[in-house]
Amino acid sequence: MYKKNYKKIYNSPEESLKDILFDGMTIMSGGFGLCGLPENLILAIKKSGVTNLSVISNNAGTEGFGLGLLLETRQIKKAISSYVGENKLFEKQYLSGEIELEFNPQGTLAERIRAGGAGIPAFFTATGVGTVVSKNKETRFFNEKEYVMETGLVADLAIVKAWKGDEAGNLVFRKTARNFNPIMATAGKITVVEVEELLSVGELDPDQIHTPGIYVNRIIKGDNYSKAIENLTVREK
Amino acid sequence: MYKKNYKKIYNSPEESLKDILFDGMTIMSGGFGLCGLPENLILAIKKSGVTNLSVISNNAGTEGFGLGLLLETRQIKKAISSYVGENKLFEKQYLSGEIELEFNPQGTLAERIRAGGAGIPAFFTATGVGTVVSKNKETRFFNEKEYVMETGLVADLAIVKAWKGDEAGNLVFRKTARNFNPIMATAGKITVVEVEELLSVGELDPDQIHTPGIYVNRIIKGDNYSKAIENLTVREK
Amino acid sequence: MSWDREKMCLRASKELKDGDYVNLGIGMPTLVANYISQDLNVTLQSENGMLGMGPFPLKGEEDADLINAGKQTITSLPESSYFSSADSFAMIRGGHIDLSILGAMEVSSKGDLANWMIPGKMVKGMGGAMDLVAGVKKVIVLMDHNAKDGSPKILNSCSLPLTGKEVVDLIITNLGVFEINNGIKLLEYAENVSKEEIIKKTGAEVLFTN
Amino acid sequence: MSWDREKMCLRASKELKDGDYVNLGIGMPTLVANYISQDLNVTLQSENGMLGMGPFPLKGEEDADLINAGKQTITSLPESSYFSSADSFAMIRGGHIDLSILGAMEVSSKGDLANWMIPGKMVKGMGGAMDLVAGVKKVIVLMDHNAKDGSPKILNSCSLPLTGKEVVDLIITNLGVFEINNGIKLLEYAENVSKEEIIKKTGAEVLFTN
Repeated sequence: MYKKNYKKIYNSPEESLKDILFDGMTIMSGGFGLCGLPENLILAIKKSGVTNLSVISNNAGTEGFGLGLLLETRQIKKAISSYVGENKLFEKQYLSGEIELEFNPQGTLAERIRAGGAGIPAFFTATGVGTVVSKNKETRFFNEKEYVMETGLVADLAIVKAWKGDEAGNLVFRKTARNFNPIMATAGKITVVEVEELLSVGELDPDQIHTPGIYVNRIIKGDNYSKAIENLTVREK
Repeated sequence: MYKKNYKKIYNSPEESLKDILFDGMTIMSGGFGLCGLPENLILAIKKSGVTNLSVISNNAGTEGFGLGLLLETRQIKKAISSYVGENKLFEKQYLSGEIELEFNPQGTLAERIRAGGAGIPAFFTATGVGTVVSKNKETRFFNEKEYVMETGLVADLAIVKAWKGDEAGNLVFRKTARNFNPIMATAGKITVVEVEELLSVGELDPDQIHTPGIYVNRIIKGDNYSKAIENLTVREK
Repeated sequence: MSWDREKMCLRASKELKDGDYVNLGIGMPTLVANYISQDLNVTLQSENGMLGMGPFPLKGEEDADLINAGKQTITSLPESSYFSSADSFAMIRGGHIDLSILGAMEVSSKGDLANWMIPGKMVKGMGGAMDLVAGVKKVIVLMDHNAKDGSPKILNSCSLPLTGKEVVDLIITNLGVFEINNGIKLLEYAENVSKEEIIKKTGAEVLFTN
Repeated sequence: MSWDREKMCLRASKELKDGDYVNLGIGMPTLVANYISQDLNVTLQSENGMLGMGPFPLKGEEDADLINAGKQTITSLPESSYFSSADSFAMIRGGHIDLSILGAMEVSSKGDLANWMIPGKMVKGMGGAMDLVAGVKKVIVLMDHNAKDGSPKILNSCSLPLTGKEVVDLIITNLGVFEINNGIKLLEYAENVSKEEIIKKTGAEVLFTN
């Protein structure tokens, strides 16, 4: 009998977050567009009313979906993203000065998060050299090519959506819903995960785990996934 | 019918290497100790007689196994490794000045290889600060902690051992035989892989591929794996 | 006359070689996929974390967990693989993608590219474009030769904020194919396009060898 | 009297807390695994790429693809996961491992650690030790209080090349348990060990509060 208690399973999104949210905190949220979003955890953050959030996420959701929900309630003070073009409400709040925005190239954003989780405070990349992105940043030549120094990113909380997870916190993602989720899982001081299927240990193949349980502090089984499609495109037979 | 020709499959280790070996080249070799070694490719390199090699590998093999084979024939000029304690022949050649040695902390070695493959020329790490490892290297404080700058590593050739691979070069590794193999696959100007099982495309689950085929230039089915155990340790029932 | 969109895409598809790994940008570049020769083995990368992108799904077969970088529903192929955003951009930044085809607002004769923001208008963000132009081995711009108001998009220097500096290798427009290599050189005329038309419609000096 | 190896390992095991992720070094630290209370949920990491390390295999059940960082054959557990060396050290460097227990040749009163080379002797390499001491949240040294020739291993400053600077939090020896925090403080005496014996056998000033 295998009866270790990992103490990672929570019964609801609200319960999994209630003692760790605070005004002014930094939250990383997985997802690309509306794909692979921690829908239930975002809803719980909305309900909590926590405010002045700095949010690190590739996109800002759309109106009524994803982080768009936290824009409606004006809970976001600052966003670090690579693309927010799908959200008119974001545009409005940005132009009126209600919200602060830091654009990172998508690969630089991903690598900053990966570096934050991996204990690397800074790295050099060619991305953004000669553009506004490298303005006021250190640049340096390696092998006669110019690179800009970028820093690692960590957050007070990372919210992550996985496909399957087990009691030990081991995670598996599905298709392109993987995106930023596994790296954000490594860069949260606390990482809370929602999964579609919650399994017992031993049900996942150890060779096939995308995120080892060490990165997961809390896990819930999510419900009622809307899995909205932003840009439905089909072909004729 | 799915009939793309990836032109990656070679019939023998010798054939897969013959037009890409040259004296003085840098070769990365996967494996940790004797676990996950590209045994057939190492043998083919030995047979080729190519010499003055710089070899990047966590260990130097043992006598008669792994890179130890290339020490016997004095094909190695320089090694970048984290630990070579298992090999007396290495010790002898090092003390007699026949071979040059650069020690890297194991995690720094792994990250340098990952950085090389990921287009990152340099990064900062706390590993080795205040030791000989950081001597003559730039150090810098981030958030009041000191870090040393390390550079990315690439090689003319990476030789890799995987468990399963398909015609498109997608790879899956087995247990702790994974180790340095997937990162080295990304850091070779040319990457040649040997697998225990060579599959058709579609036989691997796209969610479960450890190394996408883009990193694999050539692939062979390996034979006669010795899979030697360096330190057999058992428990009583 | 000049080339229509279909001919531009067809011409762009001729830049793909057997065995290439290719990233196609949003908009017209995405359409290039439809013109790739069946004889070529070309693998499409999508920077949100996929290699081996298949066609759009049939109606009713779409999967919300399977989208491309333009957030369009797509399908997989037998050789597909999925990976994280960090692994995807390690692939891009590390120079493993052979070719990227992108749209542009402006390109300079030095290969500077501007395609992500217009000052004074809402900034949507650069997404993965800066990483692609900095990391991919060969960068091709596929665009109309002139803006809607007729102003040239190929210039001595870009007036808009850059996406990348000295990154473009080739420009394919409705007027022809241009190489960037110490200045802009015409490689190929579109149908019924004259040297004079190109000179008139280009904001930078063009080298003609034929 | 003092503690024998078994008692030292037992004492070291008491530093493990429920839910801890732990890396045990080669040699005596590896043995600590045998003393972990069954009531605790402790997960062992092996830096060659495994989380959830199980016991050594039964004879005949060994698997050449499944070894620990000491190259010993091991087994997996239901919750195990495997990953690459880069991912393993990202875990270590990123501060995700709670505790590391290692052997040492010398430890200084500032927490400097020397355990990887002796000048003039063959250098085997530091392996993962430098990464572990730099990255793991809490570093415990488990070692004999004195070298075989009787010389002290706890010193004002190390004479051997360092593995890490100001990295050790706690030292467990056959004579007792010592905390490093602005100097060395005795936390606990081993059986029948006196203050005088510790003073005599230690090469640095020790603060005693009892």
